[in-house]
Amino acid sequence: MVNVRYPNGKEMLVSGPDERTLSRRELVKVGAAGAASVSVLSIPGLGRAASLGRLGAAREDVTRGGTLKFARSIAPTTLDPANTIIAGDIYTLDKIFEPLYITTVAGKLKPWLATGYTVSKDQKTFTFHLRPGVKFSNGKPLTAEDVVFSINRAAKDKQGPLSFLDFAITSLEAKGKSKVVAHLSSPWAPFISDISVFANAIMPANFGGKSQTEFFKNPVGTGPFTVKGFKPNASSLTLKRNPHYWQAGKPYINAVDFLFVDNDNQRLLQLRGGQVQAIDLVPPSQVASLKKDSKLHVGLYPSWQVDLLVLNEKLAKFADRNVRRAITHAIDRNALVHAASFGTAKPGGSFFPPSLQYYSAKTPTLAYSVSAAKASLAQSKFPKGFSTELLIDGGVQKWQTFAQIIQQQLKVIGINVTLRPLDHASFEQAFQKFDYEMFIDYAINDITDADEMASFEVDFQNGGSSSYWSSYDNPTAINLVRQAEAEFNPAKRKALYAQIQSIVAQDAPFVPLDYPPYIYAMSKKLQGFNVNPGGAYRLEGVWLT
Amino acid sequence: MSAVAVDTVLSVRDVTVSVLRGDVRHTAVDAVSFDVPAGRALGLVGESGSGKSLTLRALMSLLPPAARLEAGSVHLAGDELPRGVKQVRRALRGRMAMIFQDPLSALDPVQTVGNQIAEVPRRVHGRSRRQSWERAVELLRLVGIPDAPRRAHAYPHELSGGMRQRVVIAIALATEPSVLLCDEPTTALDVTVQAQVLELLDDLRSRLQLAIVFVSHDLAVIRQLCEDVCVMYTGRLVETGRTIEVLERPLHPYTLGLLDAIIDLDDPVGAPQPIPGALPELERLPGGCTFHPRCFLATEECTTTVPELAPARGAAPDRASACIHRDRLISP
Amino acid sequence: MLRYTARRLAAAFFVAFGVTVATFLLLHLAPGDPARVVLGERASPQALAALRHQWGLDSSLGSQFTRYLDGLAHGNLGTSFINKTSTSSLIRDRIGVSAALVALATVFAVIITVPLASFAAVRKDRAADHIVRALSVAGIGFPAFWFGIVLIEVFALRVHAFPVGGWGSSTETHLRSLVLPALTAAFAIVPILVRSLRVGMIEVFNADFVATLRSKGLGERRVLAHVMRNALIPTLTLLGINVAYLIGSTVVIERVFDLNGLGSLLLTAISQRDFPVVQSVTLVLAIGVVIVNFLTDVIAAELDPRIRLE
Amino acid sequence: MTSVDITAAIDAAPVPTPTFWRRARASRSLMIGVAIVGLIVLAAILAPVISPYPPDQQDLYHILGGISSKHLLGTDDLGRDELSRLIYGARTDILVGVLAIVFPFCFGTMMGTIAGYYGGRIDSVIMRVVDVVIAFPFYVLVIALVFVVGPGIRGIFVAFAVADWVVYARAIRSATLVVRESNYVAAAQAGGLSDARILRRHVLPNTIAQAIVYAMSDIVLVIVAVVTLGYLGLGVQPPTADWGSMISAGQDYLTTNWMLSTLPGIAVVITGLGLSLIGDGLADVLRPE
Repeated sequence: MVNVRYPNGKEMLVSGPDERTLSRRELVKVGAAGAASVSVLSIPGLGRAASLGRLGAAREDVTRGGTLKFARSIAPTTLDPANTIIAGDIYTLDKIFEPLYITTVAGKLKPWLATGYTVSKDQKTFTFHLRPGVKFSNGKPLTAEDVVFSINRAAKDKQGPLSFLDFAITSLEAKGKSKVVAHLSSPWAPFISDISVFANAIMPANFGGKSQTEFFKNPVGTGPFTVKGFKPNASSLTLKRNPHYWQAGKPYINAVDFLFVDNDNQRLLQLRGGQVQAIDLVPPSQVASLKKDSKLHVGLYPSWQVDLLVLNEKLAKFADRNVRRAITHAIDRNALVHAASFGTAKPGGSFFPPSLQYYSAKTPTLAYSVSAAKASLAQSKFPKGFSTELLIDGGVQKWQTFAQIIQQQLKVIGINVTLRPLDHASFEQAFQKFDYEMFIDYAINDITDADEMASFEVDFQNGGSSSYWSSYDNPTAINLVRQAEAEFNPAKRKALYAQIQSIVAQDAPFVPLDYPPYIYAMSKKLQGFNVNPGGAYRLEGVWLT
Repeated sequence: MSAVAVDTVLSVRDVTVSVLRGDVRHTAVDAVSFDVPAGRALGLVGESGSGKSLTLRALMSLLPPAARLEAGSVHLAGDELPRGVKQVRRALRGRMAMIFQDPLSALDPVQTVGNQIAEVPRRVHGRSRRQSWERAVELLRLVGIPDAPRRAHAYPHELSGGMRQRVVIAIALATEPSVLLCDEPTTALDVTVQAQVLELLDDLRSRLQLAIVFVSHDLAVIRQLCEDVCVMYTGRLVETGRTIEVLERPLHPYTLGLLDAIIDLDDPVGAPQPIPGALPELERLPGGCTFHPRCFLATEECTTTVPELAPARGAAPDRASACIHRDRLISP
Repeated sequence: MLRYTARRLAAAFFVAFGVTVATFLLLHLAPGDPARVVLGERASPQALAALRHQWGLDSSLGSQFTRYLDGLAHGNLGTSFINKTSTSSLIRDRIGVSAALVALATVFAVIITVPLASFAAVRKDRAADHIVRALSVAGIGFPAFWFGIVLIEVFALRVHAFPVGGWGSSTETHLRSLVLPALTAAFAIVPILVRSLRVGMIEVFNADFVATLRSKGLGERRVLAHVMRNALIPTLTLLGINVAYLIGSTVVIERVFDLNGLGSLLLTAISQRDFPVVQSVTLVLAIGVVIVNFLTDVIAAELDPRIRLE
Repeated sequence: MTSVDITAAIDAAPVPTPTFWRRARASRSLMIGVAIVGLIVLAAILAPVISPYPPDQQDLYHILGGISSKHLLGTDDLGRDELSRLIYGARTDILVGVLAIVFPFCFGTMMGTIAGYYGGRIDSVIMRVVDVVIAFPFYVLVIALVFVVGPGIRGIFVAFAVADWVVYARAIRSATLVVRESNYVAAAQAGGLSDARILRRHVLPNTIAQAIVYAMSDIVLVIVAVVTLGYLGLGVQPPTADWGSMISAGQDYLTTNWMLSTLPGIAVVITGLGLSLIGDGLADVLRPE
């Protein structure tokens, strides 16, 4: 489970109501109504091999050209896919480099630089067929050797935050120009999903002969856009159209001007003032007022994010299952969602978000009921209640609101909560050292495969975070997670994950509070813009009327 | 009141000034009149608070915010000065100038003395920068400042008290006045420098035929500089006349009291007798003759009738005293 | 004058050293680990340790500090942990924004203070004087960022006279985007300056030499000019202190108007625990304050002959 | 020619100087200031009595409600009564404002007096330290300290303790330098009094006035700083009601519920007005005629 996020400080101090801590997948949602459906239209006379196949054909009913001015909250610090997990970097470099597979807006895997793959009987060898005719932005054709170089680089660089994703790969080899063979140490169902992660994006072998630093100043990729003279942490960045892009006729727009505005209020004002045409991270409180503006459009996109209240089972009071169940019963998630997210988010139930693969709607969750909460507390070793401390990231208005609601609702059943707000870096260090009693944060899936969330939050031993720092250790659940990882049959995997979700719902190691959407706002002149549940948005399919 | 003498430069008639104390207006200067011919110096003497410097400021319309000119007219070489502050100031240009008591605070601390003098020809008479500077150096030489061209570049705090007072006089002369009003210019100076400044003023009076009105509380300074003198008490003129006569044979008990209060070097044995009682406050002036509570001649009548400034029997025509028993003082 | 400058330079060096030590201690006392900021939650302890070693954070505080000083001596401000570029390049790109903001704010402060204070002083105790005094007294209690937000709402959104924020691309747009932030920053110090200048002018108006000026036959406008020059001197030192305060407040102003100056860079760096950047930007800002104080004293000596720079 | 000075001979009767309290009552700005601040402090003390709801009582289904009979000034983003939070906000901010300047006032005055009185090496050492603290741009120092100590009231106290004393030190030092030269201090020294007694009985009474006057506007600056830290998310932490966090929380609803952010803003301005008027009044009353 790659719920890796870390503060890009810029974000943190803004006191806007929306969450400021940036996950690896910053929440970026745009409300373009129609999905950028890619219709098959081979365009005669463009002198391109007609064999481009169904994907990537351009639409006729669009106006071309123009520059999209886009205000984002985080400035990129590097464009090296293998060496970052900051959202500000991810959503910039995923316009320049592309992986073999990508995640669609509906949250499914789609062949991209690869047209497909074949798997050996022992499911340990995958052979990818590369899409013919794809060129890098410097005109050189994409070869298998580039793919081997790029993925090996991501896997080998121990300092790379996502290198563990490729742990299953023992070796990669190019077969001719258009085939790549990957040997795995053991059957690993999420492999294709892992390959779709941005860290495994493809770049020319040996950086096309340039030094690494030089290469990432003027990166060369197969993506729809290119960048010249990249400067980290600048106030703006311009992406120019890649003339050699393999989807003929795309991108429709000539350039993207990213402006980095970390203050929520400023982004909103620049949109309303017409200085920019789209903004990210719109605070839920502003959705209502923005909808009234006839010139603007607000989009709410389902995400793979779950906001969690995590209980520290190293402490006796939270090792007690009845206490955890009492707390889950005591929190009115409907009221919380209504007040804190202005109805934009859905109340929490299973620890999987509804948009995630294998989410089970029939999970037996512990509904809000003060009487059940009191009853459960009575059965626990702390019938008269106790006082405890809730650790939150002080810089984010949303968590302050959540904390005050939970504080009020737990007081009703005799649990007195004091708040302990810290600045992001200290907050992060505290819970990762288990120096907390309860803490609020969010978990997010970054790839289509459900294993990421399941192993990270349930697999106590090698999930990587001692079950999201709750120290929840349920051997049956862990066993189910491991089975699911090696199970290729979708029906069986679905049943396994349904079981896991119900066990966790009953054990209540943490309380899923809500499933917040990505919220974007943009001028109605911008069409065809959309975001996948992982938070990424592709810009080759958008146009300006 | 004596008719206006033919060569009078400054003629002051019934100047009355009121001062606001709390929210009540009191008369601080009560119908003061005097004339000053060209080339002569008139002394205005009285204790502090007698309204003498207020009278002077009234003439220049430099009254402090709390004070107001109630009545009176001022004629300068025949033509009457307008009442409004702005109009008076323009009318006074090149006619009447004033110098003050504390030389340091009378000069702008952040400007060279040369500039402060040159500003008058430059701004008021529209001379060129070079001409104005030369005029300034010339005036500095006129008022007796050694090495004038270099000293012109000095700042006020770099000069001595006496030197600074000379600069103030130079500034006044720059306006080429015919009348020079002096508000105790030598009080802040030590004795030796005081004498030099008085000599300078006397010299300027005769050489430039200036009419000078010199306010002071020091009878000795008045005797040295002024041919005529007026004695003021609580805003009123109580005695006028030629200085020598007034000091020899005072016709008003207050003037007599002033003379007895000073140490007479010729009669070291006679101890000075200070005038009994204290100077009454403006808010609580006694009725009739305001000096009666402290006056050895005071009779019942003095407490009711306001004495008129009139000549005494047998004294010279320009001698006058505001005391109904003035005749009793004439006989030695 | 040279001797004075040398003495002030020595004092400035001491102050810079003091600020460097203070920042270094503050950073190392604060919880939060920059390695974790870069590598995120999932990072393995070995990766964290390796990165910390690469940055030299595992060596003793003493040796880290001497290494920083040694780098400083050679003009190398170290590399930013987060942005993987040299701190000096980060500072070079942004110092212009903050310097322009502080300079323009100072200009606005003077342009607003001088007429307001003289307007009140000349009409002492009349209606105008009371209004100005009430405004300046209320102004002190007014959070500057709040005034900024109101300015944006009115002048940027409704009147479209100025951009809502950002720095713009050409010098023309740079200037236009600086107006509202500079006004907001100026507004934070104008109340204090108006009160000081007004009192100063009233005191000078009562001085005797004003009577001399008037008796010289000068017009009221010339008299006002003389009075102003005298009254400005005490207020000037107050302006110096407040410009130093302004440099500190760029942190907030740049946040409200999304200006990419040293202030916002510092705010980000502190929360990211980007030690080299925090260390160097604080030093640059402190040197800015020292320079402003030095200039104030020199200008004061120029204006007032009585002050000798011993 | 003998110089004659009549005035010295006739001594005018001394006019009785009105006592401090009579002049205090006479100063209009002091009275208005005391009235305003008095009212606010009174409201803060009587908060439990006069505010219609407990400040942190939430009503999640009636958030951002406008003015209504139940809520005279509407409700905030958690459905809490805005009027009650305003009143309790007074209690927090004035308490924080006053307490936050106690240490700087005392420590700064002490340091200023010692530096001013003894001069020499002690003076230059203290002044160098003051220069360092002043060179540290104020908000940078406060923010860095709040990071070290953690947000919330504790952080604010430490931050001001370290950052704010220098202003008092400089003011008192210059005042002490003036008083030290005066002849009554020289007389006291000649009289063999110990330094401590001289400082307490002669120096401080004459210099403390300036510190008190500055303290008034300093409280305002502290409240404004707390409000600004609130805006940066580092101020008084929830659920305590405080004007700063109310302004910053309300700022997102400027277009829909402008009152949420404006009312606490006005409260800060009025408190500032009251305190500054007191400062002004004290300055007039304490300034020697």
